[in-house]
Amino acid sequence: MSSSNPQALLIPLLLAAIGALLFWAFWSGLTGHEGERLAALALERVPESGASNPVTSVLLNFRAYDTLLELAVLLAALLGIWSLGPAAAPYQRASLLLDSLVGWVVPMLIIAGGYLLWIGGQAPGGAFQAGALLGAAGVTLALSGRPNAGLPGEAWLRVLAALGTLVFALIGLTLMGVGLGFLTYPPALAKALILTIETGATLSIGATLAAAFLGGRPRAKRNAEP
Amino acid sequence: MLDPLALAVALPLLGALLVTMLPGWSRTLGMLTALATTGVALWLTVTVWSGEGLRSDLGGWGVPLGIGLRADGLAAALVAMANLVALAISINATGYFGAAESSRKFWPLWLLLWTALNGLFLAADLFNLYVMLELLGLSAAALGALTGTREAAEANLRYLLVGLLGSMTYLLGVALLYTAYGVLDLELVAEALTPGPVAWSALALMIGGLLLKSALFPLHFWLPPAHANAPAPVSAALSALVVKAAVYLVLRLWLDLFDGIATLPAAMLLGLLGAGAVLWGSWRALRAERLKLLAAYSTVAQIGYLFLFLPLLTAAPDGDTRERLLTALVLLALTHGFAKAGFFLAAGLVQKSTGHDRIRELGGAAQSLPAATFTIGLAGVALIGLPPSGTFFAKWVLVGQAIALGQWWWALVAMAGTLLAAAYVFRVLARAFNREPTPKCFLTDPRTEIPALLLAALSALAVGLAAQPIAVLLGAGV
Amino acid sequence: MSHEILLTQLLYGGAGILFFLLGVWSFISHEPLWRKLIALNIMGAGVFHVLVAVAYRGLDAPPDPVPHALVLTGIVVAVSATALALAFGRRLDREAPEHTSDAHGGVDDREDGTHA
Amino acid sequence: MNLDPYLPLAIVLSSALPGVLIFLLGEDSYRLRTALNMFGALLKIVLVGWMIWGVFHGHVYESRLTLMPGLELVLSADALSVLFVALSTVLWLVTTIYAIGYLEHSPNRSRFFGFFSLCVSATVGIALAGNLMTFVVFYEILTLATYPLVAHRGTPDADHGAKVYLAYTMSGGVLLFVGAVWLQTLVGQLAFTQGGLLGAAPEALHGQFIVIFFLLLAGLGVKAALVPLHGWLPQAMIAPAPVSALLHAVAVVKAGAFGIVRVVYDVYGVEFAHDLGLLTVLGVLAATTIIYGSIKALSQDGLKKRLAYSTVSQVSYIALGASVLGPIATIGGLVHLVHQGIMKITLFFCAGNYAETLGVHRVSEMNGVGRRMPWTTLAFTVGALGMIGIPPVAGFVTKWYLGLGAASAGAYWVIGVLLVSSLLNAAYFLPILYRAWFRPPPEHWPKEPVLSKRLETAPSLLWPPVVTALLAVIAGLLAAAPFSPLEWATLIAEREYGR
Repeated sequence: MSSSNPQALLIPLLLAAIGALLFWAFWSGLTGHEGERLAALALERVPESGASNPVTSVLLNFRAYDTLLELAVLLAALLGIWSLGPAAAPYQRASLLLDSLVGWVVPMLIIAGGYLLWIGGQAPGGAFQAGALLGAAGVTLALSGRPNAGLPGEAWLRVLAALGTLVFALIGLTLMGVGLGFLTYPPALAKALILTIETGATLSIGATLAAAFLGGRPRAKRNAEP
Repeated sequence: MLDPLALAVALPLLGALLVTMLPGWSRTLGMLTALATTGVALWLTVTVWSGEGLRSDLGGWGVPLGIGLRADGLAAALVAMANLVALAISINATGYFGAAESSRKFWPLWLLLWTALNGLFLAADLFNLYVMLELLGLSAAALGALTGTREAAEANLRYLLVGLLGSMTYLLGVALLYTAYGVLDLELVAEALTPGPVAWSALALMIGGLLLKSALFPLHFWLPPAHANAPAPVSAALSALVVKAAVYLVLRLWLDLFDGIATLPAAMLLGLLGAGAVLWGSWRALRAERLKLLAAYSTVAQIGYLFLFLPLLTAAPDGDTRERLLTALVLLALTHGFAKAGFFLAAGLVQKSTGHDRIRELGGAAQSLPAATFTIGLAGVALIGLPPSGTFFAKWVLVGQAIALGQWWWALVAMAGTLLAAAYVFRVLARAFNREPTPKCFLTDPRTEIPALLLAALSALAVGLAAQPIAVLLGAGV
Repeated sequence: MSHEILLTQLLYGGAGILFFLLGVWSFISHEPLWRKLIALNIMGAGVFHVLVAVAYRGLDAPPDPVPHALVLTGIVVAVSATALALAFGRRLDREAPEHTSDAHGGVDDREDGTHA
Repeated sequence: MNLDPYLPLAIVLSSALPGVLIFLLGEDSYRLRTALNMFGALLKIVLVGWMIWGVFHGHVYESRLTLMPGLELVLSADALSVLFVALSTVLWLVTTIYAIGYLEHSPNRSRFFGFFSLCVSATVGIALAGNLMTFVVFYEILTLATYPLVAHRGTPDADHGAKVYLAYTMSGGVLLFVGAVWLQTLVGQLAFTQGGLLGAAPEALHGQFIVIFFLLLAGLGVKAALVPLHGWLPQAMIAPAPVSALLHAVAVVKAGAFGIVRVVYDVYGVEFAHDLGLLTVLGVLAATTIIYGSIKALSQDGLKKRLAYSTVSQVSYIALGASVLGPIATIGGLVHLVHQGIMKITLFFCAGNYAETLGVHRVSEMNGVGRRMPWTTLAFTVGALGMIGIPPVAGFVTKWYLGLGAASAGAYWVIGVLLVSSLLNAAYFLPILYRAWFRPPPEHWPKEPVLSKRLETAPSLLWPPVVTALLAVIAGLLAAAPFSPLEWATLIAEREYGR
């Protein structure tokens, strides 16, 4: 980066000017707004949503459609990664000490993930946090030399990766089919449906993140891991 | 109670999930999904055409808490075009990819892309649009790299990054709008929006981000390599539909959200960039050595035409003039969608049968593939703007209104673009006339040729003459 | 609206805008892929900052859950995009550029604008 | 059910649909292709006959498709369009027969005949166009449909000729397009109206009208080969003979001339155009073209090139007729639309016959062809004498009316132009006739395939020129009979001048 280039000076100056404008806009947006935005409305309707954690209510009920498609984005990324070539060479098998540590950490991560999934209904937590922990478990396994990061072979991995989105979409379509409208949960079933969707999503997110970390097409042969 | 809006998004998504899980069945399941989705899309269009705008509140919460989907005439017109083109691309792909490994990679990503397209055209929520843009961008970049060459990977990585830059910029605009107005539904924001720093910043950020994605000159640099190096069916989708989706959003925001905020000088600026795109894109198409690169630069130019309409739309008084301009604009967009998809599919055929697509060496190939050559010819008619293609009538309105509104310079640009387009199209077609032996039959591989030919024929012969129903569709709805 | 809230929002959101612009600057002035990718993630973080700032309603009121949900969605989307981009980068690293086979396709493609 | 609104459309489709089907045929389906061609051509003749009868009896035929408010495609039949439609329909039939024989063993016949049919459909569309936009639509389709015919042979020369053709016609098309759109923004939809429709417009617009007239004239002049826009025509000679025949006699050149007539009479109105001073410009251009084309023709040794420059010259008689105010000159110009077509197509058929039968392409090779091919040469002689304007061939009628009209309008310089051009016509045609009839034939012709056992050449090559030559004589001899081209042109002129 040569600083003698006039561009090198011009761009920061320009960006600074834009920054000032944006800040002005942000300030006037904050001060000019009288109401509550969506907060009050959302908080008020949380009890009907089937989850007592407001963020979960928004994610899996009020704006569930966004979340459904976000899972699709995740799947698209994984499919894209697979289409770009085979996975990287596996890491060297970990030493005995590290290996036994991994044997400890991975079950802990899985249990923690399960806890986050369950608690998401009432407190911060939920499918994404839980899925991230499962993914982390996979990453740990991969780093310690398991070539498949604890994931099943391609056929089952495909099912696992698509499962969460599939459950989500099928529930949405079924609700439309019975006349309630796409993704419109009946209040009585909302809690159960949300939990079902979150469970599927957690598994898929975990599997997808771990598979993405491997960085390529899964191996054809099934390589079961303990 | 079936909801065509939700189905148009959910069906291709469901198909994508199924073909992900059952890759061995991908062609069958993929084609079934394609047929069902197109059916739903046409049902949706006919419903809007017959006078009801469609709107549905997902989750039953209603705005502003929930997310809405809606279809007015503009959305329905593009949905119909996109789904017909996507169906043709699907049929072509069954032949193009065959049962090879690449077919397994193609189908799930392709159906996800389709999901994103329908979702984007029907979205009524500003943040949901961001998610759709990302789904579109990711699946498009992954599809574009399916050829497996290094050039393709390089070009599509650039495409992915530029797309991300565009959508991040767009998202900051959405964040500002939420800060000031506290809602995300497009119509609600539009009602509340008043001129001021927030509106101007959001306009600049959102439109700017989308311009990057719609490859408006001089932000087009990523498009030609990405579109030219993808597998032909994917190139067709990228050029005909994906870029069009971004342009649609620009238009949607310009007309619905920022109506009254977007000033004439701003529109003039976009028109100017459009003019640059027409001239520069056509010129580069004329100089391109490869058929697919020619088609890609032609897309840059054709996108430019769409932006020539913005200063006219902004300057036009409400009512009749505006409606005619909008009809012409949509006519142009639809025609280009059909034409460019047909063109790319035919180019793919040529490339497959000769092993390359260098224009100078095409000679015999062009003559021995009459169906592909005809496809390129018909699509060429639409790209140049010869009658009876929709482009011709669209340009008729464009030039007429440019003169009537005192902005005659756009007419000059449009005419120069026409001549350049004629030059680059006939540069290819001239290769079809030589002393090679006569081909025995018109079709050589019906499954790949017929979809391409039908798309091109639609663009050159049908869309333009169907201007009136399209005008009715646009006048209907919300 | 109390001053404490506005000030917090401005500071936090202002920092977000700063992040965003730093990201933009880094994106346009650095060529290597991984720098662009980090730049994009910083831009994203900036936007998420703004949203989180908007959600803040003081210490004694629960925050607006909608921007929080948007941020969560945004993070997953950004992670997906980053993962795909990294896979692209790995694909490119795996083989050195071929100069031999299809020379003019490449040259023609690159002519206007690898600088972006 | 009233079928009248569908008749103009049916006339256009009667050649367009067979054309599309022909594209899809395999190269070897000779019989099916010929059957489709003949079916289309005959059906068109029947339909046109029906239309002539109807128009004469005052029926209104109009097909209309609305695209947007103020943007309509209209096909309708008035006396002028019927004149052109009838000409192209009859000559298409003859040319199709000729082309089937001419191309019997050449490659890519499906492509050729497909575009051939589209070309005629476009011409008929031009003739029937009921407003300026429809005219432009078919005018551009004509460009598109003729390009592959010019490029058909696939040689480098053909490629070059086609490119030149395209460059001229596309540029002209763009000018025409801008002119038409501009005019429409000023005065609304431009339905062709007898007597014109601009005369009533406010005077402030007159300046723009003049500019627009030049735009339109430039666009139409390209196809009509007005000097200096004629450069493509000699280059396009590279096309096969039936194409040349079609381009010169029926389709392209005639479409340009017909367009000029439409614009002068039915858009501007001849009197209004005269008031604006536009007729003088048109007249000077036409006269220049007539003289220039004739002079260039003198020095051409290639037979088809000489005929091409002759076309440049002869077609401008039509524009010349339009540029002189007064019904008699109008009649002369309009009737030449038909007469030039019949005579020029005869000449091109004959040129094709010499080339196919004897390998003769140049005037200098034509010594004694009359003895070897008497019927063809007789037909050629009739065509050539007609071009010079010798009675009783049809060309005489044209020149007579043009001269009379010029005299009655006081435009005596036109008579001078006619005289000079007739002398030049004689100077480049008579030597050919002399060589053909009176010089001894060479011992060997450049090539001599056996095309027929009894006749001088293949029957499908021989009959078309004989028939068209006969038509040229009949049109001259029976000029006063009802339904003759002259009578029809008189009918049009009466309606244009509102008498």
